[in-house]
Amino acid sequence: MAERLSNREGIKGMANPTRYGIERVAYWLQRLTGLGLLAYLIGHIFETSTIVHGKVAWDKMLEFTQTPQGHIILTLVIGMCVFHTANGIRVMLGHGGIGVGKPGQPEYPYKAASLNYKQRLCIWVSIGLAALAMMYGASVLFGD
Amino acid sequence: MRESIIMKIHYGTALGAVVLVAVHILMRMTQNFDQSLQYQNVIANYHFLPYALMLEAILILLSVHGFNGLRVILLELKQGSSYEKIVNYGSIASMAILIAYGSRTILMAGMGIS
Amino acid sequence: MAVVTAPKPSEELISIDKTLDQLNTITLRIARSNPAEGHETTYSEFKVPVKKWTTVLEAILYVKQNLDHAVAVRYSCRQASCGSCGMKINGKPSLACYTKVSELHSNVITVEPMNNFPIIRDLAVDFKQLISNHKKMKPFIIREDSEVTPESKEFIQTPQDVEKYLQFSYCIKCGLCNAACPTMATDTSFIGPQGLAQAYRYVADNRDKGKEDRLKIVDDSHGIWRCHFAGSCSHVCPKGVDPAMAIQLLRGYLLGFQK
Amino acid sequence: MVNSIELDLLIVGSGLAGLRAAIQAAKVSSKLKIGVISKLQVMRSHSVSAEGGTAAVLYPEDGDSLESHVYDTVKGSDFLGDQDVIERLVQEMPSEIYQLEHWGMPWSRREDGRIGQRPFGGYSFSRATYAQDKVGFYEMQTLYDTCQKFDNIEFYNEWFVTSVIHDGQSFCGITAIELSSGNFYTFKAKALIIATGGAGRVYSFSTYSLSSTPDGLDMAYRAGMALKDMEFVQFHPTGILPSGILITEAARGEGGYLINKDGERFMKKYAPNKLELASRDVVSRAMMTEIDEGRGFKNETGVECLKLDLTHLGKEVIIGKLPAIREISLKFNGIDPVTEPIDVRPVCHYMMGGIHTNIDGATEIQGIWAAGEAACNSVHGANRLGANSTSECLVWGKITGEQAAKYILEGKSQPPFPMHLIATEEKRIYDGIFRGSGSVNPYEVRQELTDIMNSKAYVFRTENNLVEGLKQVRQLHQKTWKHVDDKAKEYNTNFSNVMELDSMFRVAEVILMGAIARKESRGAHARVDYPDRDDKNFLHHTLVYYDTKEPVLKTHPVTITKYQPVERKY
Ligand SMILES: Cc1cc2nc3c(=O)[nH]c(=O)nc-3n(C[C@H](O)[C@H](O)[C@H](O)COP(=O)(O)OP(=O)(O)OC[C@H]3O[C@@H](n4cnc5c(N)ncnc54)[C@H](O)[C@@H]3O)c2cc1C
Ligand code: HEM
Ligand code: SF4
Ligand code: F3S
Ligand code: FES
Repeated sequence: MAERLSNREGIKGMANPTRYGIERVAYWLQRLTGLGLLAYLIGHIFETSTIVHGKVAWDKMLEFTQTPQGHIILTLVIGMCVFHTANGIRVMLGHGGIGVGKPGQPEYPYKAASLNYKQRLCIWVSIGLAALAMMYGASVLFGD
Repeated sequence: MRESIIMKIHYGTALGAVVLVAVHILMRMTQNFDQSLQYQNVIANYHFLPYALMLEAILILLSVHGFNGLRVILLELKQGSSYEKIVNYGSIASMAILIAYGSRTILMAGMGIS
Repeated sequence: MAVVTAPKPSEELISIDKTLDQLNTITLRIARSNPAEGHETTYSEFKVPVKKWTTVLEAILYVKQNLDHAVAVRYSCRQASCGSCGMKINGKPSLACYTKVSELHSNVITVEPMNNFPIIRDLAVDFKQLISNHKKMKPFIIREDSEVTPESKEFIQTPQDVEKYLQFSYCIKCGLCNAACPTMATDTSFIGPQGLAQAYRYVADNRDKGKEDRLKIVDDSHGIWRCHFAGSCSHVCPKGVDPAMAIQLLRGYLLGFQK
Repeated sequence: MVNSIELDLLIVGSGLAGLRAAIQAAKVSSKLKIGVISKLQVMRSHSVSAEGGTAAVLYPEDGDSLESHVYDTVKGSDFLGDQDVIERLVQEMPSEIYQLEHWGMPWSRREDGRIGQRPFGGYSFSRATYAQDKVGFYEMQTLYDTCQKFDNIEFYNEWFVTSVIHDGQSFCGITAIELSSGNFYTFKAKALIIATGGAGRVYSFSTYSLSSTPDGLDMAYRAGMALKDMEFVQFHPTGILPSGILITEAARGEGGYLINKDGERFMKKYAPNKLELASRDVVSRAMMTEIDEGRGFKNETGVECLKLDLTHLGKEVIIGKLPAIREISLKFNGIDPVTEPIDVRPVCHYMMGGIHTNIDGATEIQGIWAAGEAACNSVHGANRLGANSTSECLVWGKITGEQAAKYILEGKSQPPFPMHLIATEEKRIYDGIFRGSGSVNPYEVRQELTDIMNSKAYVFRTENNLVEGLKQVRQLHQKTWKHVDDKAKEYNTNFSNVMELDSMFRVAEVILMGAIARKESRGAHARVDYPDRDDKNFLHHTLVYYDTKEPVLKTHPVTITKYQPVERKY
């Protein structure tokens, strides 16, 4: 049957984090922050490349980035980086089968052991750390 | 390449980056943030060989990790053998370009245009 | 001799369905489509009387039997054992026979075919992909002496050995996990949580010697690595199989965390 | 033009019997093209619902013996079981358990790592081999998964078989409708195994899957094969209300009590030795007697019932050994058996009767075998013991698979295909049913029919009731229900439902006629007007043949080898 008729949810389904609990939100944030960081990395490489054109060019670039908008972006990048790193470590350990619970006879009403409180806690901690880092970053950037 | 090797590289680059990025960012914190970005200071950093090497490492790790991440997302979005080939080679090419471009900066700045 | 003592046969069973007082009515919206005939999805609405134990499947069958014979829906065991009746109920992949109307706390119930499976008609979806991916996982005991001889006794397995895979072997192949998984939403070649969990079910069985085979199969560009531990599969699994756990444990072998 | 598919071996039905047969045939030769065809998706067959256990003698060293399993089964059958057949079952079973184990079956284990067994009704030893309380499910999974090993087994998921075609002597093929497309096909093959399972949905209160309708029995019956012993319908003591979902006998095997309104363990009056673990017919009759004499409870649905008390077993036993029972009762009744007794009532659960076969599962037509619940090789006689049915499915799945495969390899010449029968069948289906007309709702007719069966041919039967039931069924048949309102081709379950209803009428008639003719009480067939067993006149099987006018009843001798009938007491 043609894939057109396959009733797949498509990108919207993949990108909708509002169902299936916090783990799905974490998945979504990990993707989004990964992409955001990649975009920033590319930008950052271009940004820093100005240095080869000497001080004038560099200062011009600094001027350009050291605006409120630039600071907001940088704050976001800090948050993304912290979340992606912290959650990435959780995900990596999980992928290795660590902290995903132990198989055993499930008991009705079934609660999946892999969606355990440790995993949830780590997700919230990652979000929390990201928020803290952003606050700190913002205070450094916007403070004088 | 087997997918498991690629993904081990993905995780490996991420782990390596954790340490190095932390150092990179902490460097910004050793001084006042604004000062750390002053031209002289930045150039001085580039002249300091271990630091330049570290920047190069970060550059490679993150390009590999980031573009492989992008590759993964793209592979999942759409399938088909020619599409997948384009994605696979495209991401390798992008990594190479970004690394080359970034290395140029490090090299030139490090070589002492001052 | 077999002795019978009862005076009279009993007749009251017939009235089971008819003696209820706590009657309540809900609106059931059923997604209708017939792709082969080019009919796009529309929604039909029905008023259905329900009691406190009425399941969504019973509500749908009430419609089929009394209001519209043409509703296409798959069902069989009505006790969550066969895996036939997976569908989207108020947006969430669920078993119709295992979801009571009263649990949904809503007077309007919308049932739609599961996502990520081609629609055959109305609520019935095509399982070819799930079935063939399951087969690709070599879901059977791989070892030389798996056929018995007259002298054979069992392979010894302690209750603790059984616990290592038992949970994963309760998969009823309902496909809800595949309907919920975000990778499945876009990746048409992904094996899917159902198949991957079954690969682990056999790897974790200490009678099996096919671990290397299966690891090779899942280590593919649309294999196990396309799982990002989103957990949605385990979130919707009606049988406590926890495919997310199975997949991560299986990947543990590939990453060298498990031996 | 009719689409046609050619195979070597056809297996209709993908329950335990069908899948076991497929594997065996595939083992005999990898060259055979084997097709397993099922009106459900293969892995969804009714067998997944079997809960409690599979009987086999595994521990002679602990005191069990083949002899004892044979005798328990003979006694359970109220001496109507063919004893040579029973011996075959008992002998073959242990190796079937080990074979399943070798294929991956998650049998529950004893602490020493060997396979676990539990007590079951009617047995003098704990020999119900178990895997928690999901035995049938795990067995189905093991067989289905093992089938994936063989590339010469092809599954036809969701194909509704409508008729068996033969030339009067040998098998030629079948006709079937592919549900997803609605297309009509003929299959040509050299041998057929019918494994279409039980037909308990002719009763409205039933433990069976909603798909357990008699279409398989009916297609054999229409094709001229006899249905045997159909009057023997097993009523399981413990179905929950209102759905009829089963609470396995294992609940009593693990030590559960049945209690009446006075809080009394009433089974001590009826079966002082075995109590709740007497055979099912005995327990069900005891329960109905209690209810009829006013010692039942009233369930919230308004139906009379008794209570099954597991509370004294403790949480650990219930969760460890009966998790599905707990799940079912929590989910469907909101009752946790750990703290509260469950409302139960006897419920239609098994058909001892089926397509008449010999000890090898061969039917009267060359090239056709029948296995599992659809077949009647008379292993269960007048009453089946719990856990003996999954055993039967496995053993005769294996036997028929092997026999049919060998028969094909012998390469007997094929009779020419009787094409005219295809045209007749097409006419029957499409003109008679698909394009039929009428104003009566077939689903209401189905409800009425099954209600009649429930009230007239339930645990206790009388001449009056049965005759009245037969009359009502025939009247109902006359109504204009033979029409399909859903006109689409694709996945038309309205169509298959009406086809199923059509078959129900014929099989209900056979059950009632057999029950009327058997003027005695034996096993599951309890006649209030003939309360005793009558070995002089009725120690024989009932055969019923199809005839366009009125079914033809015949009798068939019982094979007795070692055990002469004696009084049956528990
Ligand atoms: C609730 C319950 C619990 C049970 N527990 C136990 C137990 O603990 N121990 C025990 O020994 N026994 C038990 N039994 C009995 C046992 O489960 C059955 O007798 C056995 O599973 C029957 O298996 P089968 O292979 O003969 O057929 P089934 O599993 O019934 O399969 C029938 C197959 O035929 C197919 N079919 C039917 N008609 C058609 C058609 N027209 N065209 C195509 N395909 C068709 C169906 O799709 C299905 O695949 C239990 C029964 C019930 C109802
Ligand atoms: C430094 C610490 C980092 C860690 C520990 C880390 C970890 C991870 C992990 C484990 C994944 C895999 C997620 C999955 O498969 O579900 C991932 C994905 C990804 N990462 Fe990183 N990462 C880090 C930094 C970065 C940076 C700086 C970038 C940007 C260049 C980046 C870009 C990506 C992208 C694009 C993905 C793909 C997202 C997805 O598949 O969901 N990562 N990261
Ligand atoms: S893992 Fe769970 S949700 Fe997925 S198919 Fe199996 S039972 Fe269904
Ligand atoms: S939802 Fe999908 S991403 Fe993995 S954990 Fe489950 S398979
Ligand atoms: S009908 Fe079998 S799982 Fe719902």
